[in-house]
Amino acid sequence: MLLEWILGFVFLIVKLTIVLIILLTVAAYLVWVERKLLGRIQARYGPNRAGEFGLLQPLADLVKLITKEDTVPQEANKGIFLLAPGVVGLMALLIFAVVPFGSGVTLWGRSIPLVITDLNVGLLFILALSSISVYGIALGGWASNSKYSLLGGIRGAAQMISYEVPMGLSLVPVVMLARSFSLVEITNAQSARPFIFVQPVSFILFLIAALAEIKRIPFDLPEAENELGAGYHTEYSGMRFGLFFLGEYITMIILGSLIAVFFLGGWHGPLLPPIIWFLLKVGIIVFTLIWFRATFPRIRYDQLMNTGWKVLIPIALLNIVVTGALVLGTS
Amino acid sequence: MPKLKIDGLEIEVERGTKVIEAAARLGIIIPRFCFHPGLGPVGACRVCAVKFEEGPVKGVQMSCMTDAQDGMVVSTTDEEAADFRKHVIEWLMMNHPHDCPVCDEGGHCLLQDLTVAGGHGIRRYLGKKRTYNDQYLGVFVQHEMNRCIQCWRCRRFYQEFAGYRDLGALQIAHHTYFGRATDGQLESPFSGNIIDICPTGVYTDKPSRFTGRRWDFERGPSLCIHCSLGCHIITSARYREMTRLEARFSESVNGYFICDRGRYGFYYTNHPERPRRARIRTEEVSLDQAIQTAAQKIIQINQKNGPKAIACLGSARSCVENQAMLIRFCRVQGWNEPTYFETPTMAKKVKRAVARLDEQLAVSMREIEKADFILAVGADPVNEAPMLALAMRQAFRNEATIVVIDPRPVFLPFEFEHLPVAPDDLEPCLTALIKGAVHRSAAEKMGEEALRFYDTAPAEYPDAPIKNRMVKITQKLRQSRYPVIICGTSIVRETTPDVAADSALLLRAARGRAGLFYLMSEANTFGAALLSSEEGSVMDVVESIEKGSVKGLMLVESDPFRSFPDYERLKQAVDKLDLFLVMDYLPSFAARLAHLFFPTQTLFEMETSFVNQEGRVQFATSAYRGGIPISQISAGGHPLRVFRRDIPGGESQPAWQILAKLANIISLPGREMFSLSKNELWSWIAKEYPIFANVPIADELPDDVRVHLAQGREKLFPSGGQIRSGGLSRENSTLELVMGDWTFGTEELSTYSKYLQQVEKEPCLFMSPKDASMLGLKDRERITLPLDKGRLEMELRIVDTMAPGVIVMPKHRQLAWQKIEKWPVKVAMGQIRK
Amino acid sequence: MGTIKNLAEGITALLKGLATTLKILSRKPVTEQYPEYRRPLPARSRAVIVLTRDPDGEERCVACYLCSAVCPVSCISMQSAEREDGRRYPRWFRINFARCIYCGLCEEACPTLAIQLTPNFETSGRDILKLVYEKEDLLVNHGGKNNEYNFYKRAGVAMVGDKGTQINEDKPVDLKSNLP
Amino acid sequence: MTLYAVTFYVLAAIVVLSTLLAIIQRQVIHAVVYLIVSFFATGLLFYLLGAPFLAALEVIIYAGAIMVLFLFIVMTVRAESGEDKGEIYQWLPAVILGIISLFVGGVLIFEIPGSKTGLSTGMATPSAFGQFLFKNYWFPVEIASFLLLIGLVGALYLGRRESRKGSEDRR
Repeated sequence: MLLEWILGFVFLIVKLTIVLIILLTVAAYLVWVERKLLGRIQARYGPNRAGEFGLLQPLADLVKLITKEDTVPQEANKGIFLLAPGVVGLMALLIFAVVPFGSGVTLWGRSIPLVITDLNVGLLFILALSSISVYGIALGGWASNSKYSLLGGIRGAAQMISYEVPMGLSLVPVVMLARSFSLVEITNAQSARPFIFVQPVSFILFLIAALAEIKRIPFDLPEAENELGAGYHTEYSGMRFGLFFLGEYITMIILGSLIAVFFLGGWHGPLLPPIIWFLLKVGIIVFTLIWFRATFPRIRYDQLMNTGWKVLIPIALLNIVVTGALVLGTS
Repeated sequence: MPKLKIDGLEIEVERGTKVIEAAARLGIIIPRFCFHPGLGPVGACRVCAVKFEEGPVKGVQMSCMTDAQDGMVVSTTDEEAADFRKHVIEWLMMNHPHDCPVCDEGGHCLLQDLTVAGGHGIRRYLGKKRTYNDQYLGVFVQHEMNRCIQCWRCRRFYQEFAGYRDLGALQIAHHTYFGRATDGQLESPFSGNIIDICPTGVYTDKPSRFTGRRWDFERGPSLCIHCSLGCHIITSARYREMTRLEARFSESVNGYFICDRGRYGFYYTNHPERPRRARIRTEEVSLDQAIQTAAQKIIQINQKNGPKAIACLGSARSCVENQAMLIRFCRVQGWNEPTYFETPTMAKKVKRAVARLDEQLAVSMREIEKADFILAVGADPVNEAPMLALAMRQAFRNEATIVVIDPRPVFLPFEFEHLPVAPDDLEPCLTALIKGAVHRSAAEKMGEEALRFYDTAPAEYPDAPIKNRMVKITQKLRQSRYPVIICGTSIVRETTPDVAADSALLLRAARGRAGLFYLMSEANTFGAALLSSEEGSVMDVVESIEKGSVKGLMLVESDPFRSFPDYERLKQAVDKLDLFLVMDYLPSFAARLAHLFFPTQTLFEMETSFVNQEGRVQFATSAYRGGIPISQISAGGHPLRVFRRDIPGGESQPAWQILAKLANIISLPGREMFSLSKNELWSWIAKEYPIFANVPIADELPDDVRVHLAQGREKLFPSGGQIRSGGLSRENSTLELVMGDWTFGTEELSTYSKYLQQVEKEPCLFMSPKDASMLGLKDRERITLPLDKGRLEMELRIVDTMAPGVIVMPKHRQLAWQKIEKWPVKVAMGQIRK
Repeated sequence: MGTIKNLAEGITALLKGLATTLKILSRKPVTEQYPEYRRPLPARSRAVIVLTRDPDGEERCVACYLCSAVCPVSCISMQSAEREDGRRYPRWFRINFARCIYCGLCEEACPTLAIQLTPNFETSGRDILKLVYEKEDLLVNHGGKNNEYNFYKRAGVAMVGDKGTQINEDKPVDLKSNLP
Repeated sequence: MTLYAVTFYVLAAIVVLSTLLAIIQRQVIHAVVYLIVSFFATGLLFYLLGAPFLAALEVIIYAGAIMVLFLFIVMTVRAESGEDKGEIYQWLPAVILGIISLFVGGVLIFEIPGSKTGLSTGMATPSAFGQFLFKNYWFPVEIASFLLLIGLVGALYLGRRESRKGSEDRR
């Protein structure tokens, strides 16, 4: 009994470590991929100096970020200023705990699920953590004692709580169809047919709301370079800035994973091994995000708020009602 | 008064005003090259053409040659006139070389400005250019004749205004050349002004040659402190180095010009040996450390020997702030008042002069120019205060009679009557003249004392040749409407300032209007006399040191080794001191001997004020921050590439601030604390000396204010009944030694200037032909002169324009004359040998 | 009806944009790889400043201060002085390239063609003081863009020859004669 | 004491402490941060006690939405912390009330027999929770949602009037 427990614990730690390392590496290389892709879309090369094809660029960036001076502005609220980037990075990493990236493998007679923990309220967990990560931005912006940061922080807080609502609501039909909050259950519910075909409206709503939630172009108003410097992280430097940066790219991967899990059927797919399918789907979504960034201009603040409250929420509510009716009718 | 209209603006001017001046008064500056407000019009350059639209004159005319008349309507912007001016500039530029990059005038060149303003950007004339060879004009002026546009300003200043002949116009027409007959140093001590007035770069400043452009200089209005007149100047500094000095217009002091002593005397500020760091004996320390040490020493001496054991010497070259703070310092410490004068005689003379100068009698140099009779007593203007000579020359040009009563061989750049009498005979000679010209009734009107003065004055001067010449002079004086008495204070007797003032009063009573103008020895002698209440002198201090009652001596910007007559005695006295504290900016002898030395700031580095000899409080701004010049630090190479927060050698502070800091450390609890604010110091001055109360110190650069001891407080005619008859009592066996000034080589600050050192002449002894023939000496022989403590060797000059019974010698830098026990010095005739 | 039309239009616009960017993704980049390929710069391009010499091999600069006056960032400083033979020259001349914006105004202001900008722009370094060039670093051994020009041949001052011997000059006026 | 109990007490201590700190902080933002921590720990307590759904809701609604609004307002009005240290009598009522509740709590825990009996932890799954809520309490839920609707409409109405009065821009 005790041995079993210890073994389980060891497996968990190993699994955590592997996932964490892979996640961080992928996030770091995602930066490289994004810069490379953006470069090519603009008929440039992108990073190509550090190593072959600039492959060592993430390493160079890391060294640079770590060795840079960590400045704290005068009159800044020091404690909160130092805390905020941690919140962002931590919340992003924690969300990945409930994302299933495979059906599970059998090793030495033990069945190991390819998810760190299959929480029965996994979906709610994700929503909860994403709502907590608002604080990283809002507090970071406030504590910098800079008008750009403060404006960025306020914009970030407003935008994130506004879009949390349509994001949550757009997932309700998914939960209705899967009849579970567990991400594994939701994936399994799509083994035959991914939800994107059943719930295209939900998919589009989620995509838009989630884009706004992770503050990527065209919804990057909290950092809007040409208006606010760098928004909430204007005053950050060195590895603290790096944490914000890391958080952003991890959330990109998470967004890819979540869309894969909620709408694209997770690891399910013919011929190829499940984990490859999963990575493929994530990759497509991430590419799309970068593609969007290369294509779309930033939208205006009032447009952002109007879209959120007056378009997305009503459509999401309508979608719930229709789905509910259909589910009731068919059962 | 004619009333005319220029560019639509109406103005009324005095008769005789030129149109160009009338326009200037309206703020319309008509282009000009030859016209200069100090020199007047000549109509040589033709660039001031304007269009006369209505009135007695019509068409395009020269505005500098046309008197303003009633009903004139003038347009300066008229197309025809503008076109005319434009062409004139093009003609003037035809032969002008393209050497602006290597010309020092570039950047403040009138010709450059007007060429650009006239739009003449490209030369159309492609023919050959006229050239001239240049001349060597001495140490001060660089000649580059190619640039000349024949405006005649230099000649008109040099010959007409200043009265020297060696620079003028040569050749004719198209070939007119301005220069000397042969190469050589310009003779006039006002030669630097041709640099200022030349509208282009024919004459440029040689000492500051190639040091920078006008726009790079830190410039500021300042004052000249090389004599007591206090001329107004503009300073230029760059890279922590004073590079150049120019005249600043002043309505009542110097007009548009200054002398060469003032222009090139400032190099003491950049002197390579100028002490820039505080010292304890020979060890350089920080200023604060030195102040701490000094405070401890002072407290020690005060506790051991009492507060009277420390004496302070100020100087008449220090600004009002330094002098006042020193007095305040001594009063708070309970010490004796500081001393400003070498001998009791000098102190008394200056104090009498200051006491006698009042608002009605005092005249400025501009008023001297308007006088029609000038009587100078014991004054040698070219040597003592050169700009006064120029003012007197302007009076001469206005047909004034000028009489100089002085034993020295006085030279002035114009015709004048020189009455060479011995120092003792100055007063009898003066009063005899006055008595001859003033009727007794005038004295009667003024009261009993005046009458006593009138009656004791000798009726005539006993010496026959002088007596005969005085007859004509007396007649002239009787006819004059505005006589001015100029009285020196250096070689005259104690009572002479009073006699001069009394004479001026009498003259005023008789003529209705008269002026009085004292000459003093140093820039702030007047201020020192006003501020100090005791009549102590260096002589008294030296005696106290010898007696042992004074143990510490503090010198504030003073070098008694230069002026005290007995060098050996002073040196022995200083060696006896427990504490010898010196604050100065000069590498003086006293500074070298100092136990504790504090570097102070020169006038160019601080905001200061000085009181000139007519009681005019004048102000100077700081030109630059101070510190060792970059050129001295980098030894000619490029500036050092080091980052540092402080200025190298920038520790110097105004002496009064060092004094304030010192006082605040010494001060016992309960005593007054000094602030480092200039305004606070001035409010103290105004409180203690009510005549300073109306000095507008809060302004950035306040206007001059005249301060005079209130009239009526002094007893008038105190010299009544004391005037000796003179002339007869002379002993024939001795000669009196009179020590005077020379333009270059005797004034303390300017002797540190390397350029003035190049032009100063060898010191020599002047003797009258009568005495020389009695001694059997010939001109230009080297002789030895016996003094109380040794002998001096120098050249002898026999001059017939000086008084017999007197020998004259300059207090020259190159002459170790400080071997005298006591003034006045009588030299036994037989002892002067070859 | 309008709303749906607007919506359709909006969506097409977005898709069009996406298509455009996707198309460009396949294109070859136009970037030139700098240290491997150095593009030949025109002679008049503005980078590092030099001080040239006149045909006699003397330094052209007469330290007239025009370049330092016109410099909008005040990166030029100098001290002019007089050589023993009377030639005006900069005793020291310093350009702070850490401050210079390579605007070329100094070259335009220079009356003697001394100061010239060259196409050499590769001066970056780690020590900022190494970007402060002294006269020794700035002086070159040629006349730059105009090898022929000699200021003193035209200036009218006696430097490279006596008065009246330079280009377009008459013989000096003879003071001893009244003949025209 | 089991791991379970240890977790409980740690969480409980965090809740109490952070709430206390939230009360006594002078800097408003700091108070908000402590309150968030308190909510987060409360959520974890719910999870520990077998109500994961409630836990998630606690975090999402209280920590994630309400406190963000607080923070939002504090940031926009830029409320500065008062420099003056409050007088002691201002604390007096709070201290007295605190002591009384501590006393009552103590009595409750140590003297009331109900606190001694074991409490079974039922796993409140989301569906069970939903079934329970909407089957037993559908009416109060409806009333509450109706109230919220009224509030929403009211807010909308006030907001609209405000913007109409303003200017011509059609936001």
